Amino acid sequence: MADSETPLLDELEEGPWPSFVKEMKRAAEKNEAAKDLLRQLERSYVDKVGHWKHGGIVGVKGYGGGVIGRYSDLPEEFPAVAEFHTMRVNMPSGWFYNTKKLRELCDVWDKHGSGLTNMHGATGDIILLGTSTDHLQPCFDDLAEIGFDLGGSGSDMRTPSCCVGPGRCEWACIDTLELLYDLTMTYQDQLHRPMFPYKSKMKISGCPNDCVAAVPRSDIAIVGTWRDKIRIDPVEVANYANDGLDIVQEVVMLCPTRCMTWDGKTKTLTIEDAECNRCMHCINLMPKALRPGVERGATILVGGKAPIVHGALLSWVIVPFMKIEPPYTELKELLDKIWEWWDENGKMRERLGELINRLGMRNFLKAVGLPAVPQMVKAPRANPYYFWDPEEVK
Amino acid sequence: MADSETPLLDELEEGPWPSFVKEMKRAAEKNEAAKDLLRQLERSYVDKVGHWKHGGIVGVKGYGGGVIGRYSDLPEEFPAVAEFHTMRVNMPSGWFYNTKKLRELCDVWDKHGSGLTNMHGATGDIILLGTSTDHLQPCFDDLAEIGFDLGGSGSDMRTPSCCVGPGRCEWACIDTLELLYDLTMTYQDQLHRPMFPYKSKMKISGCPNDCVAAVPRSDIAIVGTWRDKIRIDPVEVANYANDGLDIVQEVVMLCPTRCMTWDGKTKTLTIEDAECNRCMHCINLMPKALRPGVERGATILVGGKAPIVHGALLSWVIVPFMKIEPPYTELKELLDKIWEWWDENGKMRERLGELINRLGMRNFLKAVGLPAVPQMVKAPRANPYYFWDPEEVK
Amino acid sequence: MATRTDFGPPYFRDMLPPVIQKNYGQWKYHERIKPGLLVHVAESGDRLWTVRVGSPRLVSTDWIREVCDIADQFCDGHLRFTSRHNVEFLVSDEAKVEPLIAYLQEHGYPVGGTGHAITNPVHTQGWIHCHTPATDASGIVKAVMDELYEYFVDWKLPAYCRVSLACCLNMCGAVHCSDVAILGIHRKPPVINHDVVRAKCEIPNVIAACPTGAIRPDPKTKSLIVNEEKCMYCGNCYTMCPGMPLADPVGDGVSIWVGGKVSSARTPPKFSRLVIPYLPNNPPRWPETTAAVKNIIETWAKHARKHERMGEWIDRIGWERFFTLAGIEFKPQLIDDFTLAPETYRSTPTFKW
Amino acid sequence: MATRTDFGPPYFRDMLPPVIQKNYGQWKYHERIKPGLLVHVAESGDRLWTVRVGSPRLVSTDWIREVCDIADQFCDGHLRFTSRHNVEFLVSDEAKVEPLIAYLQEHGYPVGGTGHAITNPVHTQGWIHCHTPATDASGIVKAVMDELYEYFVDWKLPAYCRVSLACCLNMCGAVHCSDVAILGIHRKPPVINHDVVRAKCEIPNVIAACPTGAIRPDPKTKSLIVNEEKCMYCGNCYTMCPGMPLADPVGDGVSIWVGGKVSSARTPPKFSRLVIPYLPNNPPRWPETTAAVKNIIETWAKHARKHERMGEWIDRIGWERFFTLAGIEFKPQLIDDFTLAPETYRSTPTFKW
Ligand code: SRM
Ligand code: SRM
Ligand code: SRM
Ligand code: SRM
Ligand code: SF4
Ligand code: SF4
Ligand code: SF4
Ligand code: SF4
Ligand code: SF4
Ligand code: SF4
Ligand code: SF4
Ligand code: SF4
Repeated sequence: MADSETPLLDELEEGPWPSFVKEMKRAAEKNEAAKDLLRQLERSYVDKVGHWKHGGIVGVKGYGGGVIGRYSDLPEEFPAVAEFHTMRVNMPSGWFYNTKKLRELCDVWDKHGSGLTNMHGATGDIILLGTSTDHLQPCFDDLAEIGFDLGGSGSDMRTPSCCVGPGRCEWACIDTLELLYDLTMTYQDQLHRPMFPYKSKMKISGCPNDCVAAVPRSDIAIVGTWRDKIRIDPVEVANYANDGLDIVQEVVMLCPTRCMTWDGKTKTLTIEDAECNRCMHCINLMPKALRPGVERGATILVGGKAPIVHGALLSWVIVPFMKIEPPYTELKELLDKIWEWWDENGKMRERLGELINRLGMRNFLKAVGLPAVPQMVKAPRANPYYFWDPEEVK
Repeated sequence: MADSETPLLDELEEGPWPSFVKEMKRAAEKNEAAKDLLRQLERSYVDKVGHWKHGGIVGVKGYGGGVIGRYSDLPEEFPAVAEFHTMRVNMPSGWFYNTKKLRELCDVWDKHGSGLTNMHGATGDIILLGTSTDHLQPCFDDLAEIGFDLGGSGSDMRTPSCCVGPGRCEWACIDTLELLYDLTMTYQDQLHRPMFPYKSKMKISGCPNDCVAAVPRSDIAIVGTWRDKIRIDPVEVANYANDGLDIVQEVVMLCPTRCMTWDGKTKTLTIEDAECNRCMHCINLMPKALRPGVERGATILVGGKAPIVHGALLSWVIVPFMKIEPPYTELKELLDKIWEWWDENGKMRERLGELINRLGMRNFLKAVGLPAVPQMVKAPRANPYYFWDPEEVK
Repeated sequence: MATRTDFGPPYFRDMLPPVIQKNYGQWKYHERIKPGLLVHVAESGDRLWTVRVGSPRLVSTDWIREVCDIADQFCDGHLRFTSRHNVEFLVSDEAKVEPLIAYLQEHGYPVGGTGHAITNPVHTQGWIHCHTPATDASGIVKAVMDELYEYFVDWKLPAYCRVSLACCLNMCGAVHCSDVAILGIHRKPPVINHDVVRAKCEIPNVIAACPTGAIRPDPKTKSLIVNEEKCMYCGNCYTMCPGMPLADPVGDGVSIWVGGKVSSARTPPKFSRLVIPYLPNNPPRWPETTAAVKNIIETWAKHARKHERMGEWIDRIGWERFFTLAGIEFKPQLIDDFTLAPETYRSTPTFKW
Repeated sequence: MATRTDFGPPYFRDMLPPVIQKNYGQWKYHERIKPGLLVHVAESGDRLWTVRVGSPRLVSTDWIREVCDIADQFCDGHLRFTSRHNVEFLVSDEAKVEPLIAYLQEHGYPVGGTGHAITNPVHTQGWIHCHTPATDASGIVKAVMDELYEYFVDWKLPAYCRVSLACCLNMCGAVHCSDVAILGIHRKPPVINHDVVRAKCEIPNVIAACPTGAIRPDPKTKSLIVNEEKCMYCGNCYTMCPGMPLADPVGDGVSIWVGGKVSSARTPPKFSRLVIPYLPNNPPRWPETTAAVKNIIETWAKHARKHERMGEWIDRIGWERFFTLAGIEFKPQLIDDFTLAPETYRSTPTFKW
């Protein structure tokens, strides 16, 4: 170890959690860029600052996004990462793979890039981490060959993502995987060619557990839900109780609407369904006994984002319930109207949620043709500063 | 009735609730201004708009506030209310009166004004409703004679008020009445001579029940509380239970911190005092059995106000606990610092709470020398936009 | 005679009845004997009975003298007013309590307002004395209290219920934290009188007064222009400048707000929230307003649990359920779009249908 | 060859194992057999076992191939990744489940991350690939997960616990709704390179980018001036303009945020909130940061009730109690002073000592 070029990073090979340093070293065995990346990172560990230059615009033919340009600020010392661009590759719905496809991907990346990847990026893409400018187009062409297209970057629709949904989850109230694929294909142009005021993210979760973090992490969140009653299998409820689940403490008392009652003697659970807000908690605890209803669809929420510029936002309900069935016409018409309004009114680097805040939810709803309903708010306004259409004042 | 000049108002003489119209008519029997007020009000009931002109500055010698100038916009029709100014008279602490004082007051007002009053105004003053400009000074002089001074108006300290406190309430953790009197006397200058950026209100409640609405309605709210344990009389607790109080449903389950347990068999109530937030609920329900602790003082909150200009605010905790004992030095030093900072930094018509919002709570606390403590916030910040003193960054 | 100034209010101790003088700060507990009647018991064993009566607040000196007569007869000349403008007769002789109550009831004084009741609505001047009202104050309060009378004199409610009224957005009635608030509103932008503006107003101050930045200088007229799209009729410009009146018989009216509270009992203070953005000014009895207030209170009374204030009840059932139970239509104006608006939007698919 | 574009991602159905193809959308229930092992049962009675393993996320193609080998051996070539970057082996043959787990454990793959565990921290690029980081990403995550390993592979926690990391305020790790968030921060204003600003930056856009309005044009230098009093080091100007770097070995470091959540189970999503405003960058193992995270999680684990997420626990006990229990000093930076600040202030005398 004493002679190691990367003594600090070497320490991170220890410990039970799998080590990214080991991965870098593995790649470095075959690839100069990976080796210089490791060395530059060690330098950052010493200097306590990053060593990448600001930005840099690179890309592939016909696309405006999908590649993040990156240049070392120490190119003399680490020449193999002088250019070290990332390609964002659109993953399949639900991150399902067969090993054949994955191996093909590895082959392409070993041919053109550093051999390092993120499986996956925080938005959901396959991140191919580090290649040079002249490899971008050939790499893209080879990816196309094996059926992998690029994802989004810049001021475009970003690669949307979804939870595993009907692929493996009994609670999926909508077909997250198919919807994701359909929307991705419908909006290829928006995905590949930055044309919006800023990025626009979409995420699809099959139920309010929101396993893909749609509400906090996307401008447009589609979250499955149902309108009718929770389906109860009374025998299985009793089984859970017999198996030691404390139905009162763990279920009834944690139900946010307190709409459940438990009869300990008869081991009967009753749900006052009209008061249930479908939070999933009871279902989560007793998947064998309770199930979402059968009249299914989705709640649409918009505006979620990270802090830049005016503070982080969680998405807000704008459609309490929408049926989600192919060809998804109602949904797509709404998406089109939303983007159109944003595109027309948004300032540069103004996300949808910030624009709604600037121009007012009321104006947004009017523009996209949605009625005001109480489900949109936690509470009505507390300030008396509201507007009237002169037409109304007669 | 058919011949009445005020057919609309006459309808408000009916019904079980005492009628202000009757009162106006009573005054009108003796007083022309009261009569014209009634007639002008009837006109407003027909026109559905008020008939007073905008503002008008009038006053008494040596004072900048205490009188609200008012002029009819129909002086030809209602000449007796052409001038109809209001005098705000500072009430005694807790609105306690003996009949002698009240009769003296009535005599003065019959001599100089309309004979109509508000007992009391929303800030707490005795409102003498309607006199002419030339009566203002004589009226004030006669009031002085019987020991009534004016209250506040304009950009001054407004007439502070307090709950009945130790006068009649077993829960008063501070001497609201005496403190109010002392502060009123100490700050006579601030009360009578507008010198601030805008109005400044102070209200004092003896406990968190806040019977004088200090938290929402004053820039500076002083609310009694305690630091030690709720005093329990176990026998009386059991008595309440025996008398039919459902201790579990009505007390334990409504305790916001759920820090109480009830042993139904032994009829014993236990409070985990460290977790109690002193909300008063259990004490309110069992005054004979539970009492505030003995280590008493007040929480100081600032910033409360109505919506103008930037929206209504509730006051915010800035001192979780302060001993409140004569001569109230610590409190007065704080008040002085607060007003000084506001006076120096506030824009015209900027209330204290709005200034704190504009310049930041952090700056306010620093300026008045208060340490940051978690009791000040419901929750820490969710946004990462915070500042460092260059001194700290080394 | 040189004018005496800054001598302050009468000293309250001079006003206290002997039983309070003696037991000042030494009260031990109280009981609510029946609506309108409290007894406070001192450590010494002394007792003080309080009889509370509703007042119209706008009263004549004759009324004050009448009340003084009663206090002389039953209370050795001692009484007080409350923070909500009721009168409290302070009785130290048990024998006088029931006669006092009988006398009051006979003479039309509403005895009540204590405990789980509706007490006197805090309210404001309205057309009686103010220059900025969008509605009257005393008139609506009278009409509403005639309807709610039974809830003042009796204990029929699950918890405290504070009704308040303010006749314009200045909210002198401090309605912003009331169980039910009645608030006068304008719905038309100011009609500018340029001559008055030029003569009487400080242009920069008027511009600064507008919360939405709707006002800008008009160099041509040397006066002001209001961007009507941005004006939400708060009247703040008129407060600063007589040249910008907003009052209008068609535009003006009343809005209804619910769920606020002041005390920290159980839950912290809460703001009232808009549920009906507009009802017409319909004097003398404002039937739409009284009906709306009554409906809201009775809906709450029917559904809330014991000790559950209006806002606590709504927090438990959810606002969406409030609207269905109260049968109130949800209007676009209810959705906030002022500075803290995002805090009111719902960021979860969990709500009730 | 004409470049093919806009053909989209591989169709997911081609990737699904036969048991999913057959039972797509027909799952009935699942069971958590043990940490890292789920079984999903279809209406048809078919079963699908999932074995979840932690991944360092930053992986080589060799690692992917290795994982593929395992999937070939035990899962007929089928696997998936999760929304938090774990690998899931999809097993349709019960007989292969235990051998798979044994194989994985033997080869150093952490089996776990399901149920009441800490799962893989969502994180970002850091010094590996980004131009705006205030700290590294993969390094801290590795150091933290080494410490928290037992909570990944076992069920020792009261509820779900999501740890996330972002290396700058852009928050690519979307840490803003995490039970525990580690966020890189700068603490020094940008150091302006006027030549670069002049050459490469669109001045109005840079000015508009500053959330606090701290930047103004400098006509003298034809560049920009930053009002350092107003700068809170967000780095947004640097994103827009390479002439304004903020990175600094002394200024940069890490902040800790707690109590956020994403799911709507029981309670709606919540933002994470600042509890430690600064810890130094101390590579390679960031001992202050790992200790702080561990302390917070273990304090929660010790005091929370079953199913109570970090934020739900804190909401129950109150933030003031969180600070005493966790032994964390409350710093002035924790008090909000950005646009929604008043919503975070306490407007009641009810709190705990
Ligand atoms: C690669 C990735 C982090 C990762 O390691 O996974 C990433 C990396 C960058 N993000 Fe991000 N973001 C990534 C997911 C996110 C997410 C998470 C998500 O999508 O769920 C967020 C928060 C959600 C959101 O968008 O609000 C996110 C919020 C940002 C922001 C702030 C946006 C905002 O409105 O607040 C910026 C700044 C910007 O756009 O100028 C940003 C900017 C960037 C840039 C392009 C840096 C820049 O300033 O130009 C980073 C490039 C790093 C590099 O060199 O590789 N990134 N970024 C993620 C994309 C991978 C993928 O495609 O799968
Ligand atoms: C008389 C009274 C209403 C009543 O009928 O009781 C009253 C009447 C007026 N208030 Fe008030 N306010 C009265 C208590 C209040 C309260 C309640 C309180 O003090 O607890 C408030 C809300 C609390 C607060 O101050 O935030 C209140 C908030 C306002 C405001 C808005 C202030 C704000 O910052 O939001 C204004 C507008 C202004 O100051 O320009 C205002 C302005 C006015 C003016 C002076 C009208 C004006 O625009 O200049 C009114 C004069 C009416 C008149 O002609 O008699 N009045 N005003 C109350 C004073 C009586 C007294 O001294 O006892
Ligand atoms: C007389 C008065 C104080 C004064 O200095 O004038 C007063 C007197 C008492 N209040 Fe109060 N409160 C008085 C205004 C208030 C206010 C202020 C307001 O309404 O504007 C509040 C805050 C109301 C709110 O939250 O919106 C108030 C919230 C309380 C509470 C908490 C109620 C709750 O559960 O939220 C209690 C405790 C209780 O009664 O259970 C209380 C309790 C009491 C007690 C029992 C205190 C005592 O031991 O003497 C007194 C008799 C209460 C009753 O009416 O049954 N008092 N009380 C005020 C009478 C007003 C009136 O005429 O109706
Ligand atoms: C595989 C995955 C979806 C995917 O498409 O990739 C997934 C899968 C499942 N989730 Fe999830 N969740 C997944 C990310 C999430 C996320 C997103 C995140 O963490 O970024 C959340 C929101 C977390 C939050 O609130 O901060 C999430 C909140 C839940 C919840 C609600 C937990 C709660 O009480 O707050 C449940 C219900 C439960 O398990 O009780 C749930 C339940 C489930 C179930 C039981 C659903 C099912 O019937 O199959 C799955 C196994 C859970 C387990 O880990 O024990 N899943 N789940 C994700 C695995 C991530 C990982 O590798 O750890
Ligand atoms: S979001 Fe709901 S449907 Fe989707 S994987 Fe999670 S629990 Fe299943
Ligand atoms: S889904 Fe949630 S709200 Fe509905 S019954 Fe279950 S726990 Fe209660
Ligand atoms: S605020 Fe407290 S001390 Fe004052 S009267 Fe009300 S209950 Fe009594
Ligand atoms: S005062 Fe409030 S918090 Fe304390 S024990 Fe009583 S009900 Fe609980
Ligand atoms: S609320 Fe408005 S109209 Fe009513 S008295 Fe106050 S300032 Fe005047
Ligand atoms: S009424 Fe209010 S919003 Fe309209 S112009 Fe005047 S100050 Fe501005
Ligand atoms: S969080 Fe900041 S530093 Fe980290 S990858 Fe995202 S943009 Fe880059
Ligand atoms: S770092 Fe942020 S706050 Fe500071 S000048 Fe740049 S954009 Fe403004």
